[in-house]
Amino acid sequence: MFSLLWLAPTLPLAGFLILATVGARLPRRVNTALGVGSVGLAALVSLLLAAAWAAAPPGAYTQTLWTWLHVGTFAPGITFYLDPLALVMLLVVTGVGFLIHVYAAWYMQDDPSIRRFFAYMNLFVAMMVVLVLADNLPLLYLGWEGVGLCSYLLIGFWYREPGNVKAAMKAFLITRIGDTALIIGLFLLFAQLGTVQIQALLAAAPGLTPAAATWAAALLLGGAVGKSAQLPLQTWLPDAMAGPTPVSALIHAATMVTAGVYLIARMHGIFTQAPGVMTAVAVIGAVTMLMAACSALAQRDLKRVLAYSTMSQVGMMFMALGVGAWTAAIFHFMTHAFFKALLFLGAGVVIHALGGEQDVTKMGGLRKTLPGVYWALLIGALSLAGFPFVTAGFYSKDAILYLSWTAARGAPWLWALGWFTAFLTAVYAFRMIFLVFHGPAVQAHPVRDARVSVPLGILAVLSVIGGFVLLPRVLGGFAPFAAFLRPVLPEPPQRDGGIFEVVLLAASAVASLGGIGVAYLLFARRRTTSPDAGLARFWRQGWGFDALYDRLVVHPYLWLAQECRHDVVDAFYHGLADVCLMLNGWLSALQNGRVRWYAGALVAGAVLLLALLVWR
Amino acid sequence: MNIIFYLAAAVAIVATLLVVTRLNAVHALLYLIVSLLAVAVVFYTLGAPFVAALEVIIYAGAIMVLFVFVIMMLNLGPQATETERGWAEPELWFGPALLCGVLLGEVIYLILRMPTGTTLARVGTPEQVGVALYGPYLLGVELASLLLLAGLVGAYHLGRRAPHEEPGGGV
Amino acid sequence: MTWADLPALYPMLIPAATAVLLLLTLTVRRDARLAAGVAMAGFIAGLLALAASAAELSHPVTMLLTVDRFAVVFWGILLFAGLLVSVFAVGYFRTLREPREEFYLLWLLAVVGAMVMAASAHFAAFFLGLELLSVSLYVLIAYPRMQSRAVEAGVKYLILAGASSAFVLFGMALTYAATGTLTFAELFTHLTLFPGDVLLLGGVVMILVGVGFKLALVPFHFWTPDVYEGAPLPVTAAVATVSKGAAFALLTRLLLGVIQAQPGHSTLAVIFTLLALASMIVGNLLALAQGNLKRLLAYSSIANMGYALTAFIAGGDAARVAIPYFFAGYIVAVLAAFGVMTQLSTPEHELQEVEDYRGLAWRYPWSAALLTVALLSLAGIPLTAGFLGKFFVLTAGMAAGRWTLVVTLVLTSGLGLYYYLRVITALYQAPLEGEQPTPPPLHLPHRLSVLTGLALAVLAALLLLLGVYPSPVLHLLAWP
Amino acid sequence: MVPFAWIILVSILLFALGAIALITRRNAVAALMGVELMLNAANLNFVAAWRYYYPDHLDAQVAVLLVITIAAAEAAVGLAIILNLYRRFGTVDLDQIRLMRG
Repeated sequence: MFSLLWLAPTLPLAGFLILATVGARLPRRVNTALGVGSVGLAALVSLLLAAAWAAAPPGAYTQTLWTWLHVGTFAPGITFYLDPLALVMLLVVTGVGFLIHVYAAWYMQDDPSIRRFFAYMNLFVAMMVVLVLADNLPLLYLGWEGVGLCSYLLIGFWYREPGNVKAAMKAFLITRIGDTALIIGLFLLFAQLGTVQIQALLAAAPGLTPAAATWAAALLLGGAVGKSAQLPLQTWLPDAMAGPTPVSALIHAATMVTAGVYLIARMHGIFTQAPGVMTAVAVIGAVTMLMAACSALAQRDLKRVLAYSTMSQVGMMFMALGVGAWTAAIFHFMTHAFFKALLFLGAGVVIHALGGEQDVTKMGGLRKTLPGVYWALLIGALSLAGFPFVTAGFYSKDAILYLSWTAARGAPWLWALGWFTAFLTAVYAFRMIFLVFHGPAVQAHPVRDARVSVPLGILAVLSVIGGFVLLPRVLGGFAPFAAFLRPVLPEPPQRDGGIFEVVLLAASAVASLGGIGVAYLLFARRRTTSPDAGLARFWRQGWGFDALYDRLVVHPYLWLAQECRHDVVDAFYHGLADVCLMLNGWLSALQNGRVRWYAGALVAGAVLLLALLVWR
Repeated sequence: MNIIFYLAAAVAIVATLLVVTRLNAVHALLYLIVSLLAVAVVFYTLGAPFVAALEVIIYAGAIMVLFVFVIMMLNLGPQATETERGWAEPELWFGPALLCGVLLGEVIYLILRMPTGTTLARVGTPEQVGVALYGPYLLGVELASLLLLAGLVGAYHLGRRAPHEEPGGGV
Repeated sequence: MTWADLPALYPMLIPAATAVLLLLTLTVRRDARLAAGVAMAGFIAGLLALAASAAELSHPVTMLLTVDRFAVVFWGILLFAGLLVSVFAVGYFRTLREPREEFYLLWLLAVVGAMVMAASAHFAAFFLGLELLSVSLYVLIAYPRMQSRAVEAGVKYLILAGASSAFVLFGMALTYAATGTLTFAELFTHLTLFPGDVLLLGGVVMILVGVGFKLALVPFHFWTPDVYEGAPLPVTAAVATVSKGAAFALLTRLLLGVIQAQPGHSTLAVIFTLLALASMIVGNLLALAQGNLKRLLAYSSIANMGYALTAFIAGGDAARVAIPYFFAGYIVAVLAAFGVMTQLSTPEHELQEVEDYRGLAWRYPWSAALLTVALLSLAGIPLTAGFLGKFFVLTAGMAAGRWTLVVTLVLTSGLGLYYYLRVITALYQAPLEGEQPTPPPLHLPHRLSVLTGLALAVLAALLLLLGVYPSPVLHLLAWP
Repeated sequence: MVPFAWIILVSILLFALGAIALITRRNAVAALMGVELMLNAANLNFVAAWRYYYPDHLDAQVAVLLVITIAAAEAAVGLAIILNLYRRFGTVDLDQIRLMRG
């Protein structure tokens, strides 16, 4: 059964290849079926693998298709590695991916380039699966770059709008900074440990010197920060909403942006050797989550609310990783994938129903026209807000908050930041619900389509029940999820909870309910609109990071480039090019077409070699 | 014996020098033939009569006939008559004739000395060379025959008339 | 030579016999398609017969030839190239208003000559193979003899190749005078026993002039661009692949052992190093601003032979993998590039200028894609055959500590990237608005034959396969 | 007997003169003659080596024989190409035949 593993990346890849090559000759219907079907089959394969795992867990399963090269100890293979962590990721990527593909079949049905869309989407799923299943660093990097490429292509999918292309370029360049750090980190690890196999690396990690471990972990963190839109490389994510909504749901919410979380969890053995970097992870996560939550509160664009929310929730996962709560981070990754995909898909329907309107302040009263979407989004928002005891978001968020205080590496101030973020999250989630669905009604077209209702329904169900796999100890401690991941991800050492656990649980519930209450007061009863000035404006623009980078990096760089046009460094390169062209001219002049001259050169060459012989 | 070698070698070098310096292609060709004949004599003095014979028959004979033939063909043109008149000029035939005369004298001397000529080596008779060719060098002979086939087919293709010269097209 | 020797020689004897058979069929019926079919059948049968040869490894056949793993590998490469060039020729020569049958006959003989070179163990075999290849190529280059450029290329190749053959022959005579033997094995013994024998070294160096000519190493490279440009495209592909592959195989046979046995600063090693450095630098510099794609590929081939020579000089086990792998990748890429050009050209109207290819992707996306992959492979971009080839060469060079060569290779490859990308960009540039969609030469009523399409598809698959999944090929190539 | 060095000297001289003919002669036929001269010089070298050092081997004579065959084939094809050259360009002056350069 496990030998089917290779199909998981191959099926979407085959979909991509077929669509990219012969797709142009096939009808749209067939293209759509191919695009959705290939991911559906991959999801089926994942489910089969999961079933096989449940029946007889093998611990870990490795499948080598072939070895690319073999030079000394550098022997990267096309090898897939399946363990509980990879299996969870695989299920989410293909499962949620499939639902989003089904939805996209509706969303993109009138787009003339639907073939291109599904080709990119399939390639993305294939690359994401490669990234998740990679057994060695080069393969992981291949997947990492592959998803980056697809992200770039899909953000700029509607390339006739210059703004979209600009957003795509921005995302590509900023994540590139992180990617560069990552590849240097990978080289460093190979140089230090002499292998590129991830499991072998983790086994050898305790042998790293503290300095090497710190450098390696910091560089890996750089890659993760870029991909996951964390401080200070977070500015690309809101702009990435320029892509079609299914893209935002799949790439910029559920899967790719959490690749950083996966990377750190996968390489946790390196990070535990570098306590300083662990602290940095926690701090970056905590600060990002708070800042992004504030920004989400001030956004007017529906999709940007969700984008900042994603950034904030991923920040929470980073905080969890930073305190060593690996399982909690992955747990939150999973529930977040469910409810955030749900929210994005619902938002896509809303925007569609309003004919492309994305400003929440111009919406209202859609409860009547779009009842199904209302319930779906309400469930998503409840889960995001962490509505106590019934939603998945509550349990995953509570696990993180609890451990951020009680884990050995945790601290009360981390918990406080997390708690306040949870409160803000509830506020902005319900600000969105109240502004969009309550209040005076606006004109909208109702949407009825199985390709919408089925994915939304499934995701809504998952957003609720997805949390009952890891319950806190005071609620019975039913935790099959943690048990499942324990062979891969160790539990963090923690202080004993006792009654304290109940207090923290109650605090979480208060944050959620309080936030919803505040939102009700502010936005359902009064429909407060934030002013376009002061703090709100500052937050809306993402804490001014774009302007800051503009000042700090872009302008100086352009200035420098302007100034350097005539300076020494440039002159050197220009000179080099000129010298090359001059030599080219000289040598080309020797190719004068005269066969006698050629014969002379032949004889002269022979004489030269013979002279060399005698002279030596 | 030595003097014969030196003389023949001198003839070869002088004739070759003239191949380089004569401007007229026909002149050069005649001196080339002389040079080849002189080398054949050198082969003979070295005791390889079989090779010397082949040199004369194939090289100085067959191949050079091809050269002569082509040069003649190339001269077909307005200047053809001019060239015809040039054939009889003494500077054309005097040099080659002189060198050939020297070679001829040498050959006569060698033929006269023949009965006592013991310089012939123990191996190198035509039979022995033949046995070697069809023994260890059999593959080589086959390859040489393929080479001749290539030369034949190639010369045939390149040598046929151009299509526009013969409206019927092809051969 | 006995009957038992024959099976090992089948891959070579079958194309040779096919040539004779073709001659006989021509007397009965003149039909270009039939002739092409017979030639292809001959090449395919030869490839199949390789299995028989592979069973008889390290097999000396008389004193002239040795059929070992190395020979079999190169035979495979040469026969493959032979097959593809005949496929390309069918489509290319369809408009030639002259008999086309002799082309295939001569081409069979040329490949046989190349195969003899690759398997030779004796100077007589070496020289006969060299001449069989050369004489056939003279005619093949000038085959469309109504085209002035083809004839000019033929004459240039004739005179220069003739001179280089004379150098080889004189070198052989000198080595014979010094050693009294014509076999490679004894040459090796003498060279290792008396590394300072000037007569012997002089002979070897003069042989090198001839081999360097065939490989187009600087300073024996002058003929390359003119002959590439003037020769009909399938023959250009042949000169670039079969002739070079055979010459390098011969060089490896003749001197790899010597280079390995001698110290790194021996005269021969110094000479080879100079040739390699000059080829890499001059080849890449010449290609830099070249506007004619055929000439550009000619210059790039000079540089590529410099790279191959790097592996040769490095020697060692790494070179034994690097040389055949590099050649396999190089030949597949060159065949793909010339294959695409061939199927867009006729003898009367070849697409040669880079400008002719501007915007190709918008009319022939598949051709443009294959040409792109081929050029990327030549540039050595990862996941293509060329990358791994160059990677193995670099590994060999580093393992032997040939840092000058390695650094030069890396730096000049950077130059290479520039001119390959220049061509690739042209392929994808949108046709300028208001002008002709594409320059005039693409006027042919273009129908790709199934056979050509298949050949190009195979090349594309090989380019990627060799770049992504090298292990089975590596396994095949590693010779003891 | 004549010293071996003298014979080698003669053959080298002949070879060099052939090469010089190749470089200096503008007539394509004359250039081909240069090539023939060079081949012939090598033959002389072979025979001399056989006579002086290895009188028991047949290799050299066989080699000379094969070379003469090769020279014949090469001359036939070469002259046929030169004929075509004349047809296309109306001249056999190598210096005027340079459509391709650069």
